[in-house]
Amino acid sequence: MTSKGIVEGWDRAQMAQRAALDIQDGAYVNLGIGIPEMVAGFVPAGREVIYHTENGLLGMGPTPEPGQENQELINAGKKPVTAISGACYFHHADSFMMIRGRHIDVCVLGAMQVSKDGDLANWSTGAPDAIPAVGGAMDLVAGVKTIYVITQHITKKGDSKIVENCTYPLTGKGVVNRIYTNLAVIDVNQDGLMLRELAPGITLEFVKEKTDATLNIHPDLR
Amino acid sequence: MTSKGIVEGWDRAQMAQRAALDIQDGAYVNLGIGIPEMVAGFVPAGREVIYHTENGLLGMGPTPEPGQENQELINAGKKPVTAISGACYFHHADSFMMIRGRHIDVCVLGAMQVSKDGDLANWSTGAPDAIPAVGGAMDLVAGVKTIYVITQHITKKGDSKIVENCTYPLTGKGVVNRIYTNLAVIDVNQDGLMLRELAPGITLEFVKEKTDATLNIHPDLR
Amino acid sequence: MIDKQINSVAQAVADIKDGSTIMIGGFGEAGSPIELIHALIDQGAKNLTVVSNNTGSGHVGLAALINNKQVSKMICSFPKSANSKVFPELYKKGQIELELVPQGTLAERIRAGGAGIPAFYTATSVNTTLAEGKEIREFDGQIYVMEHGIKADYSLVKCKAGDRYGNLIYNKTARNFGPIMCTAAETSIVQAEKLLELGAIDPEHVVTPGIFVKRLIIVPNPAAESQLVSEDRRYP
Amino acid sequence: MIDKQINSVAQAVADIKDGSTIMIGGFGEAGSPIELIHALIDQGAKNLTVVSNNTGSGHVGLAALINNKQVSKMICSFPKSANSKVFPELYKKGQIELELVPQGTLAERIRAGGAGIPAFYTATSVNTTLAEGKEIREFDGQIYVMEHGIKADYSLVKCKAGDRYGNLIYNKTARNFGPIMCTAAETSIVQAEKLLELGAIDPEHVVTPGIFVKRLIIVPNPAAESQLVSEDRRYP
Repeated sequence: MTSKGIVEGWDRAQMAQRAALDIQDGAYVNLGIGIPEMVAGFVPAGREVIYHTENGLLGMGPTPEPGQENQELINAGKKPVTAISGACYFHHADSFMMIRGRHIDVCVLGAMQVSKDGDLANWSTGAPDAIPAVGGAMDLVAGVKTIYVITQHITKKGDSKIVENCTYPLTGKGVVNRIYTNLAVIDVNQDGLMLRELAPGITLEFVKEKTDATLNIHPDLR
Repeated sequence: MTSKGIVEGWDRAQMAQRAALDIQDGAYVNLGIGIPEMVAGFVPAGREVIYHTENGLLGMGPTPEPGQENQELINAGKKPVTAISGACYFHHADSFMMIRGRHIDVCVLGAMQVSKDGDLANWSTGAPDAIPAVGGAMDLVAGVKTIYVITQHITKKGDSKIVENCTYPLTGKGVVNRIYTNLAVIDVNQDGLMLRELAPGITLEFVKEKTDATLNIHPDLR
Repeated sequence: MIDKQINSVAQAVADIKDGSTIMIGGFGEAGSPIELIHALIDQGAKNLTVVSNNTGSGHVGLAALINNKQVSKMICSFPKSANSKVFPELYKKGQIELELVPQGTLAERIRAGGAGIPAFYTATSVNTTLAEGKEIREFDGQIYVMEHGIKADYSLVKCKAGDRYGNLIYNKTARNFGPIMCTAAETSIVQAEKLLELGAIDPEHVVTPGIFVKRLIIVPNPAAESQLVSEDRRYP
Repeated sequence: MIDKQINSVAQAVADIKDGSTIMIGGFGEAGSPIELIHALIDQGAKNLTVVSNNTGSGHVGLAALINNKQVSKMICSFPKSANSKVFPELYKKGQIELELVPQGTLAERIRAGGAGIPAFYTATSVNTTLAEGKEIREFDGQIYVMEHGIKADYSLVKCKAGDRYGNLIYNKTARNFGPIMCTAAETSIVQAEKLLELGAIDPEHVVTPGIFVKRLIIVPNPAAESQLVSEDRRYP
């Protein structure tokens, strides 16, 4: 059993780095708040990737230098960003045309739970006193061609975030394509979950123990 | 009975001029092909009117000087036009947002028939060998706040274009607000047709005779 | 002559009645028409339905309007933000209603309202609690939910500059909901930092055509919401 | 590296298969991608469904494509124009199918196709023969007809200039259907008069964001359809 506070397998940056390997040259990518945002920093050299932020910018660049922030140039997390050469601005309806119309190639999101069928819960605990807030999460999972999830494998309480069926309210049903956790890389396909890679020092048995869903094991498991 | 070829009442320019009196200062106006196009030339001085052409221009100006034509600056009739200072270009979906969303104040159209209920037929004779072509006519009558029709009162064959019920395929049902013919100005309201004005030298009896629909007579008929 | 300029923010919002539906532009503080919102607080209209992506920060702007008990219902996608305190408090007390709408569906519903589209279908929110009670329908083997266009009595929008016809340009990601909200309101009220001569905006570069703008008020140096919040300012 | 440039119009249309649905930009000759259409004639794909506002003039461009018997169905709003001879002739002989769509409905259906909207409601064409067989529905006491989004395998579009990301700007009313057709095709193929350096188009002025463009071909001096028609030119 994991002790709380001890990092197992990949750390946050390493999870982002691993996911970044799967971002192809020329891809149009939307990155969620948190660890997903870090992916941009790790895309391998030689790949040109265009970042979309749903509040109206295609060609989002890195965080500005201190003092260069502009409160009218922000990302979906409302943090100051920059625009690359070749960027463009547009209004919200045009921005979500890109999402809903399946023009964005990849979206990387955080998760509260992912089910064996690729159901994603990442917007609400469903607690009666919580303020529900969905933002663009449901639009992204419904419209983007490929959905990657980056998440800790287990919660701070020790519960598996990879589950047979989500208990939290869904963001979308059957939408996740691949999960990057601190312990493993897991694909979601027709037959359920397929374990593809283990983080350094993590055993298959350990991942199985920490996963509340059936895992198929890829023949080329690394 | 009218002899063919003899102009009765208002001529084409006078019909356009009469209609132009009803275009208010500040109005956004779409003008159909033919006599309606002439309305712009007669709007009384001191009124500023913005012309919309559905192929993507708000702020359409007059025909360019000979030699100044640009085949990429045309109106809905595909004729060269100009753009006024303060104009803007936009794509077709945005252009028809203005129409369908009830943002255009007035549209002036030609007609083959107008019924007592304000039904308009102006796009097809319904003849089996005709090439049907509708363009933006159905969008305009469905979306523009006020629809004016300018038309000869009778066809070249001598048939009334103002009818109890249209026999040609409809462009829209109950859409016309006012009709300017060479003989008269007629409103369409809840109770049917209301004769408002007679062209100079035209008698009430003559108009009644030339109209295949019941005409109510406005108490202030001029 | 067409001149959509209004001389004061007070005059711009003077006729807003109790019970109106009001769209308020902005994504967080970017594009938030803070001076127009404050004028609406001074004006005092109550029982408002507000359509806006968020619910404001601290105790200024939209948060202050809510705090002043002028808003009975919010239609938005993300009612909690880093410094959002007022709405969560009233919501937990049951003193304000919330219609939660996915952000892209919210944008498309507003655009539909402006485009004369009463309803459309989208895959967004299918199989989630936000689709409950809505019509579900299959097209080409995929499931969609029907969503309705939204119209408003007024919209309050901020932009960079405009001309007397109401043609507008925006600044960077502050464009966000402004252009579509201008289209969907019976009366769109826009604050611009600068008035431009007619023709100063290239006809190819106009973002909001003047036809969608009813009133334009020049506010040369609009307050920055984050600045006011960091100073813990309150309005009124 | 992202570079959407293609070296020849032939290469740009090389993979278009028989039976494809193709959107072709332009309102009359304004915005008509005549070089791309001629390349498609050389390429020879047959049994095409073409979505375009008109059916071309004389015996060049879209009219020549139709004349070459490559088009089995037209979806358009105005199939006859001043110099339109080819389509009317084939249509009267029953050799080409026509789906007539009101212009604004056509534009909105294309935009819906690009926006992931399978269907929407509009008041346009209600109570006319063009609404026959379509679903009719009441919202707030008004009657609407349901219309479906249209997608295409390819779109052929002409614009003024573009950069290697595929960001585009257009010229005046030649913009018309280009921007929405780029969004609604699996593969959008654009001819531009000029290639611009990345960043040369102000991010505030981009009309078609590069994400909607797959292939860009520079055609510096495109032919003017009306000129060719007046010279009674034919293609091929």
